[in-house]
Amino acid sequence: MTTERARAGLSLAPVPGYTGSELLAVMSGRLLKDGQTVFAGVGIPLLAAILAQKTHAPGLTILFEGGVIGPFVEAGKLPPSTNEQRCTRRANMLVSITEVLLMLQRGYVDVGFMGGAQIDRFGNLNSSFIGDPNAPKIRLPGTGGGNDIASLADMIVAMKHEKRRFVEKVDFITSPGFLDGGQTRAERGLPAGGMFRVVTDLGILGFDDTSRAMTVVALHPGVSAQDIKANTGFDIPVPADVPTTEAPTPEELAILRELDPQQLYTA
Amino acid sequence: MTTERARAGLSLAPVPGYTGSELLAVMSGRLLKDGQTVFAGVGIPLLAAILAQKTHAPGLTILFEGGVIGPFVEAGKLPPSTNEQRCTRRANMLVSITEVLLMLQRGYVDVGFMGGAQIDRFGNLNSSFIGDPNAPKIRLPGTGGGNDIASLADMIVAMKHEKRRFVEKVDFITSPGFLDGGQTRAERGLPAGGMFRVVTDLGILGFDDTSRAMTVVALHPGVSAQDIKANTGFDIPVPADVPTTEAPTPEELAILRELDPQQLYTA
Amino acid sequence: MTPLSYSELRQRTRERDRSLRDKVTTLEDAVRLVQNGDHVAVGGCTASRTPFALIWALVRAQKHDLTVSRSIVSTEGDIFYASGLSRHIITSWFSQGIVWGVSKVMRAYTESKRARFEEWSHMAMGLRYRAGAMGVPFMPMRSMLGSDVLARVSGDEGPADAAFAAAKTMECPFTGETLLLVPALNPDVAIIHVQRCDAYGNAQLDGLTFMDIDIAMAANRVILTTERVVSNEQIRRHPDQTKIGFFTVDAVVEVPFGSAPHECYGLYEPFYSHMDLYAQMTARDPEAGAQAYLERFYHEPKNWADYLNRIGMAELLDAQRRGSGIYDD
Amino acid sequence: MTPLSYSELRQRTRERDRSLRDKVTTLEDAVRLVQNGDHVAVGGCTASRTPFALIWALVRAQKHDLTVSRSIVSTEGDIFYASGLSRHIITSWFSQGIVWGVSKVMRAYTESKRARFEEWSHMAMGLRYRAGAMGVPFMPMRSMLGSDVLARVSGDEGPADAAFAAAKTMECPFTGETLLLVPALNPDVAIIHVQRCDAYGNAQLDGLTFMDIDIAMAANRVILTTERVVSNEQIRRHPDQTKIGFFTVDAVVEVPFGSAPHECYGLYEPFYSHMDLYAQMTARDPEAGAQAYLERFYHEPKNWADYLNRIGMAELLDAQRRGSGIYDD
Repeated sequence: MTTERARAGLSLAPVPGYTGSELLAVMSGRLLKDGQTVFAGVGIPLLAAILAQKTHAPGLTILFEGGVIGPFVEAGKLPPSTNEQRCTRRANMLVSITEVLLMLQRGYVDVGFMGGAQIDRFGNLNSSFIGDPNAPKIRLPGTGGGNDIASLADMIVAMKHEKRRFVEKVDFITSPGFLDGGQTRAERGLPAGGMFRVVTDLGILGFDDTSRAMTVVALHPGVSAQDIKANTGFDIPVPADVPTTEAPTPEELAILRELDPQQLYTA
Repeated sequence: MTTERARAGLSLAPVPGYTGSELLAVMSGRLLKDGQTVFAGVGIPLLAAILAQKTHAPGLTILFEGGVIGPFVEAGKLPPSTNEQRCTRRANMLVSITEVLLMLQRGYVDVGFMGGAQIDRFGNLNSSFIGDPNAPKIRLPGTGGGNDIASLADMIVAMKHEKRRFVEKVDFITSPGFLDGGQTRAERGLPAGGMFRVVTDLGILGFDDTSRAMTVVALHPGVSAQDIKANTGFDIPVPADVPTTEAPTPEELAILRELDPQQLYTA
Repeated sequence: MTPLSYSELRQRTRERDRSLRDKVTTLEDAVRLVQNGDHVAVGGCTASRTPFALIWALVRAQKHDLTVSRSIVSTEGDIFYASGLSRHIITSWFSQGIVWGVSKVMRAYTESKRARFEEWSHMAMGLRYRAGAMGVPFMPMRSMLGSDVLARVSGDEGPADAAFAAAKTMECPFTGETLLLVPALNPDVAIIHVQRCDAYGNAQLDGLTFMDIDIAMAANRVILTTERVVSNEQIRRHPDQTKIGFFTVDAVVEVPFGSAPHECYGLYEPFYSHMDLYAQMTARDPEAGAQAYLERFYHEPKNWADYLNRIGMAELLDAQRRGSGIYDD
Repeated sequence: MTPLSYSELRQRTRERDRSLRDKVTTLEDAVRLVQNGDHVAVGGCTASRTPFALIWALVRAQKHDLTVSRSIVSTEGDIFYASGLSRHIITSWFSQGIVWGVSKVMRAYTESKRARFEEWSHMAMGLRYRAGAMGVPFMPMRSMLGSDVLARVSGDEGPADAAFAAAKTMECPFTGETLLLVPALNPDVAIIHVQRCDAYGNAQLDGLTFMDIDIAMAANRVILTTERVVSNEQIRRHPDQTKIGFFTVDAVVEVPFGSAPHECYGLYEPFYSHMDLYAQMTARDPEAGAQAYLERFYHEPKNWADYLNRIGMAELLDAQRRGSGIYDD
């Protein structure tokens, strides 16, 4: 790891700024801890997980839905999904899809990490229907493993902060957050896991321990409480003393840009 | 197969007679049909299955409890149980124990074929306790896969015909036959499988279609109805027109003796 | 798609010839094992080991009214809808792939209610096949609970899927916990593409196996397409590498590049330029684009080699170069 | 042995260090992971891949009051009883092996009620581990129904096992059929012997895997003994050959001939002469014979090499010659 970090450091170029996607990847990567096992989707989650591996969490174990345990993704060869052979490079173990998803159920996964199309006050995610599910405006691709991951692991979600995405109630609960808040998640048969953090291009969001409603944990540099409120489709409390995150470092950005030189996921 | 049969034929020696175990192996082997899949225990069942492969059923598929599908056992190298590497020689597939037993449940197995320590009128088998299970005279080794096989496949049982083994009611139902007879097997949750034949050194036994009580299907050469009755611990009907089986042929005996030259199972 | 009764499941299996015999045949013959109205389970996942040669033959044989299930559905789902092979797909995720965005063909057919996309969680799909493979009517699980995915398949919300077998919650008799029971899938036919198998159908799979092992055990008939038919002697040398057993298999067809333009682990990666071409062709007018694609790549080719030729030699060589690279380290 | 509540199962797993780290240690250190009173699941089956080196170290460390479970129990069951390691074994079959007849040591301890042999069907054992591996409290199945094996574990007959978790029948909500639900086993510790693994615990198994993969997933701690520790580089070259993943493993001990006198697939067959010797030693006075055997082969040896030396070099070479013969064809 040290060598790879040094190598990334060597290719360090002046960093004029960063894209919103780069910000998401950096901020969410920092939430991962060394020694954890993280179930990662492609795109920002995967970039963030590799970034964490190459910085503060060299012992992070990545899992992919296709059945991949502990891979090392090669710079410039990001997989198009979590189900192709590119995902398996230098993995420790390959298992069936059912087995890797059962690792969530067995409790072997610390963190689930995915993107989101639509989220609501209680952290419920929708990736199935925009509009009425019986007469949808858009039929989206659906859950994949999203429902399983969100049902069984502590969740980090990375997504763009837009009013149309942060809604009072999602059109369809594809992946459960805290459902109707309070104890409703456990009451309906999901005693484990739950939303931990939502990382956006504006800040880092958490959930109140009792009501389970979304709150603001931190603002990104240059973002105001008003910016968050204006881009959220429901009333979201911002504590008076809310901290500000540390801006992405040149080292972090250099690693990301080496990983995704064509900016497939970080444009 | 043809070559192997020819090879067995070449080693054909004058056959002065045969042991009871050889008789069991020949008679039960003849019950197997080409193209069937048979779950076989070691000892007589395995010998009988290989004999069938080398004579009338070259396309017989043998399964072993250790997780072995379609092996070819080498003459003189009979395995000591169905869970060692000797069982796997030239197999088509190895799977876990649970998977091979689940093949029974899925319905992929035509015939289960095992030995028996104690059997009763309705074909229930005991391999767990002699005497009161709570204060047994002998604690036997137990079911192994016997219960699963007898619950889920059509059964052939090969055993010595003795009064103490053929009892009115077994001390303990390890592997279910027709339970209390009639429809009781299906009523208690076992709609599939059931006893087909019990092959002994005296004859071949079956079960009445309605009452599910044991009957005599055939007598071996030189055996009388009275012999059967005298060696059975319950009243067993012998039809007046009961046929006699054809004695083991020199070819069958030669194959058996080549397979088990040390007479581990055929003494 | 309610689970079969045990007696029906056993009866169907008993009627099959499960013996060790040569099953090598042609694509044209193999598709005769698929009846209109059948439930067809598709092996592989997303753009990996999709049995495209068999799907191509099904389209050309003008099969219809199939119910299709798969772990995750990519472009072959569009083909199923657009060709009329199927108007009902059961899966957890359906689109060409994340980098190409939401499938416009899927949207066109489902939003107009001319086709159904029945959505289960990915683990639920896996456990439904597994229950079928194990010969039990359900598997217990701990996800989907509380979500609208469950509500929709359970028929509590929305009439669209109400007629279909619901997953059912139960209170665990051991722990008192709430569990979800998902019903077994026992497909009429499974179509699976593998790297190699013998003439009897003993298949070795390299790399990712997805849900294929359970699908083969669950199905009532299995058609294997394979990059290469190898000898039974070779299989028997490493019986612990056999992942799909001959006893489940009804037909074996040797088809090189049988999952093109998707990948086959260790042999070729996805044909990305062709995948882009497909996305372009279906971008503006998805239905007309899909029909034009079917005409050019499904109906016009003289044979499978001609199909590959239309995809292009340079593309094939590049996919193969990238594919075998997984073993370079 | 009732199933754990889901929150307890998750809590136990959360407390473990599941990261990729070097876990190589000694037999003496590894047995510290086993607490008196633990439920220990034993890998392998009958006379195959029995983790004898670890059991040998447990005896020498004078552990006691273990509950032991295994698919099928052979001579190691006698050792568990006679050494005092365990007085409660859960399995489907218990004796040295068919050719040696009923275990006289097992009979002596169980018939005098000084030890329990809790009998489940073989598939039930497999599905109980599998439920544990899957994180659900039970698996549904279709055998054991109607038999006294079920009645006995369900406590309907005989007081001996009445205190223990029963398997429960249910009416299937989909088909109305009667099914048996067998409760999950989540052993405190699994002990498994493998042909090779890396320092992190990524294990490759050759030949028969028995129930080991499910046992490793179900257990709360896993101790691997291995014939050889190989590099992580070698494991990563064929990740589809890893059968037990590092994340389940807590200790790795390299022990050549670690399942002697039982076999290790592809490396050595059972040490038959020694197995005969054991049968002779326990034939007349089973208890005294077993104690004499323990003294000579468990307590007196200076180390594992000395144990092997007492079994005998010629015997070892012969077992190895026969064992590697499986690959001669």
